[in-house]
Amino acid sequence: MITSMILFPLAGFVINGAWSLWSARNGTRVSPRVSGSIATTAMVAAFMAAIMARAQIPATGSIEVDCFRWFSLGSLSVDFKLRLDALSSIFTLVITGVGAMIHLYSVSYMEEDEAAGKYFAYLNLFCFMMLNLVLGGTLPQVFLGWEGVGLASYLLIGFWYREEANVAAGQKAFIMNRIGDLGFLIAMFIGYKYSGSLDLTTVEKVILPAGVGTSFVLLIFLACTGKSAQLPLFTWLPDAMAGPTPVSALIHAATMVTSGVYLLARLSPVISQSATGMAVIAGIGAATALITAIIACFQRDIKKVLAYSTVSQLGFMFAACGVGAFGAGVFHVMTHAFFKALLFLAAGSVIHGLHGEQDIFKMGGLKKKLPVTFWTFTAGWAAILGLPPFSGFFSKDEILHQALVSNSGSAWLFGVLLIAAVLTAFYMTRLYRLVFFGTPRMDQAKFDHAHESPVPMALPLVLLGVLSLAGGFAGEPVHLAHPESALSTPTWVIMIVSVIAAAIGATIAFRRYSVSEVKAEPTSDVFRIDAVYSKLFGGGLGVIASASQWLEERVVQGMIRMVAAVTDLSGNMIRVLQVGSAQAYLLMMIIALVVMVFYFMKGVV
Amino acid sequence: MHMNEIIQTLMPWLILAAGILVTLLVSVIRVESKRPAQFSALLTLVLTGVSALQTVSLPGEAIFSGSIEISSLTRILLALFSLIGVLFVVGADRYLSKEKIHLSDYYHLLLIMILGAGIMVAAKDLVVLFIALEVMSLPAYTLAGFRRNDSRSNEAAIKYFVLGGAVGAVFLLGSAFLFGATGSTQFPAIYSWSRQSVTGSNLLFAAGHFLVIVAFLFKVAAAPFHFWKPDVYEGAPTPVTGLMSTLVAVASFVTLVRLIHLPALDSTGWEVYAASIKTTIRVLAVASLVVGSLVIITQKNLKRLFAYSSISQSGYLMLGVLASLQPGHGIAPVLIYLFGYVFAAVGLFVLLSQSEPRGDTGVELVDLTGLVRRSPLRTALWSVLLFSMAGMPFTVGFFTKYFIFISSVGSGETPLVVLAAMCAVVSAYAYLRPIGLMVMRDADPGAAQWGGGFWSQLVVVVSVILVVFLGLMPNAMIQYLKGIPLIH
Amino acid sequence: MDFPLLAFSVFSTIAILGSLLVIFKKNPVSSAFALVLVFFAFAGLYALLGAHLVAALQILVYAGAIMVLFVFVIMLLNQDEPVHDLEATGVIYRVVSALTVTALGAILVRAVLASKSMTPSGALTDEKIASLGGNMKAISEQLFTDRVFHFELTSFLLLGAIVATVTLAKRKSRGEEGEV
Amino acid sequence: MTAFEPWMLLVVSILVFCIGLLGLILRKNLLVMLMSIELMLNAVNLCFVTFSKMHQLLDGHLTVLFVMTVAAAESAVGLGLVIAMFRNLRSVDSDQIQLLRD
Amino acid sequence: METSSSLSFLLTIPLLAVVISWVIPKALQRIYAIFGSALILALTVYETSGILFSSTTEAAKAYFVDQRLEWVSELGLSAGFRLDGVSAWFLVLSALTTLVAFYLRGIWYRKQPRLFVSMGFFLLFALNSAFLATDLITFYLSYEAVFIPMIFMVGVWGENQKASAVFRFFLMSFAGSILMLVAMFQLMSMHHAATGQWSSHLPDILKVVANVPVESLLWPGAGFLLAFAIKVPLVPFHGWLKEVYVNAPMPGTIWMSAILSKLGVVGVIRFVLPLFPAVIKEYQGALLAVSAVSVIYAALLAIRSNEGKTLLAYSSISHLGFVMLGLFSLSSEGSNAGVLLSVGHAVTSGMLFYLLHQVEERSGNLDLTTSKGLATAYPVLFSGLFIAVLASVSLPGTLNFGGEFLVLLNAYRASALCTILAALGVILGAVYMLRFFQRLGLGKTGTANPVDVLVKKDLSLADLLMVVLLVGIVIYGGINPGIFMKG
Repeated sequence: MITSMILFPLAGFVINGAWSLWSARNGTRVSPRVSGSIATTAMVAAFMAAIMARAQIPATGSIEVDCFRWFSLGSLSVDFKLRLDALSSIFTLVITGVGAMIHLYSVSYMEEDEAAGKYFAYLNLFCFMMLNLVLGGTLPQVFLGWEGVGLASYLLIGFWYREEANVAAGQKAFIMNRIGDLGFLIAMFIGYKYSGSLDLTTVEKVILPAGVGTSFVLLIFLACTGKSAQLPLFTWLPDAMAGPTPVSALIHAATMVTSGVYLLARLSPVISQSATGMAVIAGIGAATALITAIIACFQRDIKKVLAYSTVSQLGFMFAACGVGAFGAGVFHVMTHAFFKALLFLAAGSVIHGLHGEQDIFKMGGLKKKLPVTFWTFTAGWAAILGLPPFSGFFSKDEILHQALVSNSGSAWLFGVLLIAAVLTAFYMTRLYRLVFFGTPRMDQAKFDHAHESPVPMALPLVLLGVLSLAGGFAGEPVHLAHPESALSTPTWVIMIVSVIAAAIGATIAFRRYSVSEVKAEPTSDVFRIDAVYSKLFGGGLGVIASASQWLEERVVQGMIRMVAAVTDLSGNMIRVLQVGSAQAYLLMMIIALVVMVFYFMKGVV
Repeated sequence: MHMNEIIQTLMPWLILAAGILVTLLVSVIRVESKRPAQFSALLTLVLTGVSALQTVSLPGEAIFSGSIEISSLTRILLALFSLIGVLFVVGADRYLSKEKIHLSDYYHLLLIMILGAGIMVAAKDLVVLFIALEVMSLPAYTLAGFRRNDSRSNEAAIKYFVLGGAVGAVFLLGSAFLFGATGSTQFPAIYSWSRQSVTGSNLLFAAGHFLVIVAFLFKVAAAPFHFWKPDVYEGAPTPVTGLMSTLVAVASFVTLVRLIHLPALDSTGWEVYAASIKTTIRVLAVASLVVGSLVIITQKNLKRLFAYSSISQSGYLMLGVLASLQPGHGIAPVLIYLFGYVFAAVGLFVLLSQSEPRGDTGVELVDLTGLVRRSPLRTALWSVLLFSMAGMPFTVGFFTKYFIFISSVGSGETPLVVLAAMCAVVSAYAYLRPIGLMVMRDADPGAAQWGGGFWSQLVVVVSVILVVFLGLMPNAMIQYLKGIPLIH
Repeated sequence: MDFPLLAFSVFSTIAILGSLLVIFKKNPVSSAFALVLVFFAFAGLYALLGAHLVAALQILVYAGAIMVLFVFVIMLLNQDEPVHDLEATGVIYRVVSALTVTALGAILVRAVLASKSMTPSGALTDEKIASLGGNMKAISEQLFTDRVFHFELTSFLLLGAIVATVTLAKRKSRGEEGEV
Repeated sequence: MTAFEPWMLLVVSILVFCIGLLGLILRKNLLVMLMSIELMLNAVNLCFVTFSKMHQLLDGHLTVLFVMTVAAAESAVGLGLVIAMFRNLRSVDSDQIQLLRD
Repeated sequence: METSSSLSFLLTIPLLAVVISWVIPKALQRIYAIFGSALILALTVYETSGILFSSTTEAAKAYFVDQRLEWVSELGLSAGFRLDGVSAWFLVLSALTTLVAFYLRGIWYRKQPRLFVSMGFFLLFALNSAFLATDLITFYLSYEAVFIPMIFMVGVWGENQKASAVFRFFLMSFAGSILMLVAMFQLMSMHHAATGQWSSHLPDILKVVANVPVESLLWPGAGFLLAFAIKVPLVPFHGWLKEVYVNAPMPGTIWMSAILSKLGVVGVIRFVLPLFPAVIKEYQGALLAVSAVSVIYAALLAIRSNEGKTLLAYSSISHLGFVMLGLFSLSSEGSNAGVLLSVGHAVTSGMLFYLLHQVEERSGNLDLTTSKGLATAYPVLFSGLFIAVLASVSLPGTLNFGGEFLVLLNAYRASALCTILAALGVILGAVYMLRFFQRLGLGKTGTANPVDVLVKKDLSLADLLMVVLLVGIVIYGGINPGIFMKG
């Protein structure tokens, strides 16, 4: 059952991939409907398998399926095996479930695209890799998924590769992920060095020496910052919005970016050993949550707002992990998957309805035009704000609570997260208000042409809306995965504080953008982080590369040229003696003879 | 010893001597044609070679009161000289006609030269050695000036003669000193004197020994006694250059080795002396290698290029000499090197003589451009021979260097071997550049035409076959030459 | 001063001065005549050493034959005029040459002086030679016994020299082109 | 004043040898150069005879006979070369023959 | 147990192919070359199948073959060959590379095709002989013999700067190999001194070397290492590489990058590691550092390259730096990982250059500064290229991943610092390879291209077949890399 779960998307990938390649070669087109159906079917089947597999998990423990021996060398042997337990089960359900819906949505969304077959192939590839990531029984296999989703992400961000910007965004994502992957790689080496194995079951239990433990945790977390777009490696995610919107929903909101949380949760026994490491994780998480929330307030592009929001929400999750509340983190992953996917898909629906318009200052008054979108978006909006009883309320509340009360929590952490929550409410409401209310700020023609999305797009919206509304009540199974952090009864105080915080943010935003004439705000990269990075890393790499080039041309090639020149020169210098006069030769020979015979006789006597 | 036995022992030399007279006679009888002299010379050389090879395994014998010693070394060398002679009689035919200097004198002088060389390597007396040296040299000077109407040929001959004369005097002075020090000019007497002499610190002996060695250092053009070589090579007619580079070089080098081994260097009291000799040879080796390989890459004229090549060959050979000074090491590395070098050099110089005349400037690198399209076979022949010169594997040049290097490493001269190896790399450039020009470049408009003629091409092919065959199957040659002792 | 020393002084002074004249005389003919002088001085020195045969041959071969050859060629080539070739060379060249040759001379003198205390390896004293029938007889005997190979080899040397000289000096022949 | 001893002749012969060598190096006239070579050979001859005397041997004398022959042969060939050169260049100056050089 | 005839067979078949190539008509040379090399590949796989497909190293050992033929007995020279878990794979690789190189169409089948084909087969022979050699001199000779066809490749069918490229390549390699020869002489002299016999057979030498103090082995070891450092190459001995890669015709480049560089790898595994364990141990830190620096430095140069072949040339250096890192980790695991990565690099770079040639044929040049956007026009070609790029950046699931991963894993135990440094190359690899792909394939179709750019066809079926074969190996090796590690 587990095996079939990952084989379905693989099959979808192979079929769609081969088909689209073949037709590309012959210059024919792949039917988006057919290929979309294949892909969606594969995902639905995988979802079914995930549900069935879920049922098979014993109360405590896991199911393991050994597929084959991947590689072995000396004392190391790495099997390709799948391991399903409560934690991975949640992720598989989210991946396949949300994934299936987004596939369905895409069938309609990508109808016009020439390369839809390729698109679905990539999407299936992504799901296959993502499932590998969460089901992998060994670290290399997790790494396979880890890099695999990065690849899929690269391909999908740069899906419309004729635009240089898209390609650049994809490359940025891939490379920043690779920086993180380096951490993963080295963490694996450390794990292997100390546990003698790369099996998750072994590595999980390994006790690392203090310093090594911290570096292990930090390296793993470096991997997470790459994949889950945390400080300092978050800047790729907003750019990743260059991809088709369903991709943003699936990969860059619901699933891939949360794999960092999965990894931390998966390795929680090792992670928890290092207090320093945990503190760093919590601190970075909270800082990311705050900083990106601030940036989100200054965005105009609907998808960028959501992207920064995603980063911010991921910050919440990491803050939770950092204080030891892995369960809360994973819980938020789930609820976030529901509402953020919903928000993205709804945004996609808006963009689709407005034929590609993404600037929220050129929207407005779409409530009537796009009713289904509006209502489902409302559910997502409520969920992210944490209004009860929407799903986000439960998970966010849990995180805030843990940040305050857990052993490694503190008032500071709580305060930062709370401000982030206020800002979240602000920017989401700003978005909500500007898109759906007020007067339309676009051409009348465009407004008139705005239309609600077709059923295949609306259906996932509705389903996800329902999940955003009700998903919070599924908290219990999440915590089964991490019994040590059982759901604590939320204290009323924190609940009220968090709701009030959301209310404050929302009110400010509503007030501010209620005026009839909304003044367009310029987009602002508040902290200029991207610019600094491109100066620092782009420039730095450039400098180092230039230095190498200089070294190569001047020193390495220069040395070769110098050897050649010196050889030639000394040859010519010796040649100078060849003056052509026999008597001069005789003289030189006699000089040599005198010198040599002198030393010879001196040596002899 | 009975006269019969002497004749028996000396048979190859006697055949050669008789052949010289016969050749002189036939060319006097039939003045209008060169063919009888050519044929007679060829026959003489073949008979000499065969006769030398036939008796090659006989034990060595000193005859004429120890004036010369006929041994397997001298016989095999005489056979080699005869082979060189045959190849240059056959191979030079077309060149001589082309240059309009086809005189029967070429064959006379060639034969006398070979006789001188054959006796020089057998001489056991410094005076015999000197006379034989002159017997070899006088025809060599003359042949260098054989293109009598060409001032370059004159120049080469006179330079060769003046320097050769001076060096002959130096040799003679050295012999006089040795005579003064030991009371004899005979090798065995000098050798046994050194055994009995308590110390090697006899200044007269040292000076004399050094002077006779220097004379032959000049002959083999070991730097810094090499200056004459490029000029003479360039000016002399190409087959004569070939003769100098093979016949004269081999005879001189063997003699040089014998002269170095004149005293018993391993006797007690001679340690310092032996060490000084070794240092001197090291210096010479380094100088020859460096000069040869650094200057060779600047050369554009092929004859000069091969002159510097032979200077660096002297450097490698010096390594072999050093190894031969080590107790228990023979001169096999030197002999093998010389044989291998000769086989390639004969082919190279005959090939070089195949260019059509383009003034009196000799063959330049540019004449080789694009040869592969004009004459693929000739390109292949060139390539194999140049590969051998560069010491590339599967040619005899590899094994000759191999043997020199490994015996030097065995005698603890590794730093010198490393230097020699680096020089081999540098000079490899000079050897491969002609190949590059032949294969990779289009023909220059000024490039010379090439035309061989059957016989000279045959000589080259023979040389190439020898080079390749010995490059693949050197065992017999090595085995044979290894067994040959140096005569003292 | 005893006779040998006197004779030595005279002859060797003539030899050395003559040699210097040979190389410093501007006219090749003068050089040739100075060379004859040197040959005679050498003959005297040989006689002083009791080498009568050598002394005789020195006169006959060198002064008699070789010098005639030289003078003949000088005349043939019209070289009986002063040449100023010595001045053609640079001062540095001349100084370096002189110094080098002086150094060589010093070294060689140092080497030959080492033979002052040498013990004779032979026993052919003047008396012994006289008892063998004199210098000439003793030499001839050795020449045709021990040195017979040298002797025969010399014949080939002369043959080679003849062929060589003929080749070089003869005029145009068949198979050869060009004005000679 | 000391008596005459053979080694004195050795010094003389070295001096003559060196003078000959100097002439060979300095003079440009080929004929004089050939004479210089003769000087050198003569000096060696003297050396041989002197050593012969010192060793109480006759070998040196014999050697001188051969050297004389060689000197004669060499002169003949040398003069032949000079004549050949003179035919081409109308000169016996060694400065005229510096065509072959690097 | 196989008989030793299999070894002679493997060596003589390519020589036979050389001879036959001279009687095949010019027009049929390509067909002959392809079928000939395919046949040789099949025969090689068949003859070595015992080793290739046995499940464990232990099981494979039953099929190892030693062979020794007398040659120059006077010098103790023999022709010694050994077929084992390492050489078997390299034999297969050299046959495969030859097939790939022959498969390419180009000027070499129009200008002197006979020479090209015969040189290719001769190269195969020389390579096989070098990979199998267990005799020092046999190895040296084979190692040098490889030059001959390479010089012809570059010299006859090369680009503008071919002459200087050839000389630089030859002289630098020759300098290295001749010093190796001197080192061999030193070892042989040691053997001679110890036993009184001349021998160049590796097992004989090994016996003697074990009793030789480390100091005396230092210079011989340096000689070997230098030769291989130039051949592989390691920074800073790579000065010849770029010019040769760029100026060589594409088959030459494929040979050079895919298989010639492995001569150094095999040399280190066969000779350096067993002969000089103590020396290497002493200088392990430096050697690891040099390898790591090679990785980084070459990657940085690749980032700065503006020409396709140049970029791939530097990437080759970078990858081989990883291989050497594995070898110098001084564990059998590290060596095995190095072999695995070598195989991976051979297949991947063969594929990259193969496809690069297709790109060059279609766009006329490989300049990366002008936008091309060719993927639109040639989706299949660029899909293949993309897979090659992925393999080159060692994405898990491709052949290279296992190698690079295991190399780093083992190197980490030897030196964490060098490993981390080298691992930075993983990031840089992504930077330059993605840039490479982007510049050629992605973006708007450039105006800098010749007019007929988009007129040409996408990959032909025949080319597709080759790409599929290579992709198959890459993926299969990604799933089951263990098959390549039998050392």
